[in-house]
Amino acid sequence: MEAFLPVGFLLIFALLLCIGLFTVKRLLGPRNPVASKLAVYECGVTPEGSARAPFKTAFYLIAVLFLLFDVEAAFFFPWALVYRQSLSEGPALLIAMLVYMALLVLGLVYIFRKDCLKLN
Amino acid sequence: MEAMDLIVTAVKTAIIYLGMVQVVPIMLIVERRGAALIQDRPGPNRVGPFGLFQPIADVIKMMMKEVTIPRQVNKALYLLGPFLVLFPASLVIAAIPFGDFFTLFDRNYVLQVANIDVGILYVLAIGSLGIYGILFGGWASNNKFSLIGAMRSSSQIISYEIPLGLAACSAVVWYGSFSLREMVSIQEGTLLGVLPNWGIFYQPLGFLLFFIAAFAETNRLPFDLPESEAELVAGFHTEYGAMDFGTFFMAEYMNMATMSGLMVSMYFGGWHLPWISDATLLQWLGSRNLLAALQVLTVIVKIAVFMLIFVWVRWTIPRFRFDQLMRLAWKNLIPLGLFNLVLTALILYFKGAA
Amino acid sequence: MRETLFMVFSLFTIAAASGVVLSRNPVYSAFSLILSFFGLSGLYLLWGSTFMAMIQILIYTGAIVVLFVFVVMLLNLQTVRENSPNLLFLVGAAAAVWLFSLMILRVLTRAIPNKAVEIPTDQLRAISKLLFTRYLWPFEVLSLFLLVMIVAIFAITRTQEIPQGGEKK
Amino acid sequence: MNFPLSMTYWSHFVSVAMFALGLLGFLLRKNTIVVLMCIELMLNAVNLLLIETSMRTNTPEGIILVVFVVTVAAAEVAVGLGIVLNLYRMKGTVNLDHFKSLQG
Repeated sequence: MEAFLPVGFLLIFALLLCIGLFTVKRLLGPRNPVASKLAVYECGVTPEGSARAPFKTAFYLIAVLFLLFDVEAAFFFPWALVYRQSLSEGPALLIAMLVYMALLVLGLVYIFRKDCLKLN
Repeated sequence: MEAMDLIVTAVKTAIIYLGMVQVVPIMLIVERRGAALIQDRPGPNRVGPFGLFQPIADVIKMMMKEVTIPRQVNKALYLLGPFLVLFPASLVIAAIPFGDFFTLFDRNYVLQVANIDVGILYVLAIGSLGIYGILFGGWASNNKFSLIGAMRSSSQIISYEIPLGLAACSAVVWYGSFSLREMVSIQEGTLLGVLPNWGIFYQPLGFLLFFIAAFAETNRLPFDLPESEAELVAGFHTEYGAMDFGTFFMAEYMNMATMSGLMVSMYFGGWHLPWISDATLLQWLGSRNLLAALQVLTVIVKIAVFMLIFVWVRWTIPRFRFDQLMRLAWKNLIPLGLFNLVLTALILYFKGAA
Repeated sequence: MRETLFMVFSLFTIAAASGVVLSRNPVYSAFSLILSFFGLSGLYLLWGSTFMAMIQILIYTGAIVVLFVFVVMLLNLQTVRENSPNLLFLVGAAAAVWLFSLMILRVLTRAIPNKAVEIPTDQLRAISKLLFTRYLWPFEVLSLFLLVMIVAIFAITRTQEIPQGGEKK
Repeated sequence: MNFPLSMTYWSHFVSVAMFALGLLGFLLRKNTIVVLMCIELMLNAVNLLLIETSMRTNTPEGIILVVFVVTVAAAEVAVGLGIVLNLYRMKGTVNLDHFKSLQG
């Protein structure tokens, strides 16, 4: 855990940079707010309706599939760490992973067959 | 840890961080001159010799611009947005090794911000936080272009995170370690006597996947959907001007540098010169610190090559459409990543069994 | 040093967690949730479990909260009107406070060794090995479970497409 | 008590406080999405306790259990939010008070 101490320094420096950029922007920039300057930018056309309106849920599917695959991929990592060391102990670890991955691939095939992401 | 160590570590961290921030002005001029070179036009050449002072002018312009906070925005999140992107981009550089170690007052210090034992996981984890700046910035702008841009951008980033992770996972299988430092040390020496012993020769498919995903993760062309000027004005940063806009770009360039650094460490031997081992170099140079300087130079040159490739690709390949982008990620890259993982495991197994 | 840092992260985590509960706007709730998970991963790090700290950021902060933020933004809800305190509200609050005091009393009265414990380094390889040997079957079932989830989610979201075509009645 | 209290103490305190906060939000909030977030808070409170015990007593089982909890949490959120989206399509709201069809 001591190895992470310098990351704390980095955190502080990054914070300083952010604060610095913020103040520089505030101090140097002129301020001359005019109504048309502060309006929503929609290429000069008067905006119609709020941007805060519900829209397509197709993005939700992408996020959900990402979540599930990310979880699966994250648990490949502990396996990857020990695999090389345990080569001498026979194919147990290899088979364990292949079964795990087969189920993952099955999920992927299901997605393609049902065309969840409208890929075709 | 003594006070002396703490001070040296802090100074080292500051130098590395400032060095990485310098990527931004350098890339400003390189990108513009590179674009001009490829498009057969002069490019910026008025400020200073060969236009070398152009970035300084650019930065001053950015800072002196008027700060507008549009009326409709959610102020707190709007102001926070750019920094939420810059912050993770700054933190990720901690894991990249720039060299073996240097000696100061008879003590050894690693040429890396932090020698993290779970380096690759750290990079993936912190790297995935960059998405929030885009999401919150785009949402807080309360603009249709911003919101759609933010949604598209984040869908793209999360989709390409999986191939990135799978490619990294295959590299972990090959090296048997999470630490980027250990990965680099394994890559010393030669392969079959002719090739440098670099990861690319063991993990060509993994490198390709990582390379493509890196472009998508940094929102560079051909994957710059979120910023597609023609249809979405400017995507998630439509309502951002002046230094806020500049901050998004700082983060993008820093992310590019980090991704290049990762590729160099994982696939291109890190601080090792091809064919020459560290021990031989140490004999020639005679000093540990001189060797460290040479190693840092090597890493910088390798990163610079990748940055040039980023610029080159930007002006060579046209942009993907959104559905093409998603199809590439889910139908091509993820199955390929899984295949690469199995392939690596099988090769290792039969190599070990034989 | 370690204890002080731990205290700072603890207070940060609790403050962020109360932000989740108290914010009116779900976007702020999601933002507080990110901060709270970040603080938690700091706590894991201080306990020496670097792997779990990274998994916490990678999965919770990097994926689960993304999903929350996506849904909040897709629905673009303005703040849902919270009911004014009624009987049920008071009973709920009382139950939570009662449970909290019960648990905190238990924590306070139990003799917790108030000294710096030896923090073992994360035996990451040993844990991974265990996960793929003794706990292999639960682990494989996990994969099956996620597969079922993929199918389930598709089943849920497919019904959504029906009203989408012809607009809502 | 000497001032920087032990990490064990703080872990228990944070865990209990987070669980109570999660429970409070779970019982009181009307926004279904926030209610799901509060469930996450409670799960994480338990995770912290598991990791604390696992690291303090040097038993890896706790961490393995956390791995399973994380996966289940991810799946729960995925399905839970899918249901919320569906409910929103049907009722046009995510306020819990409006979902009464099962109350009879």
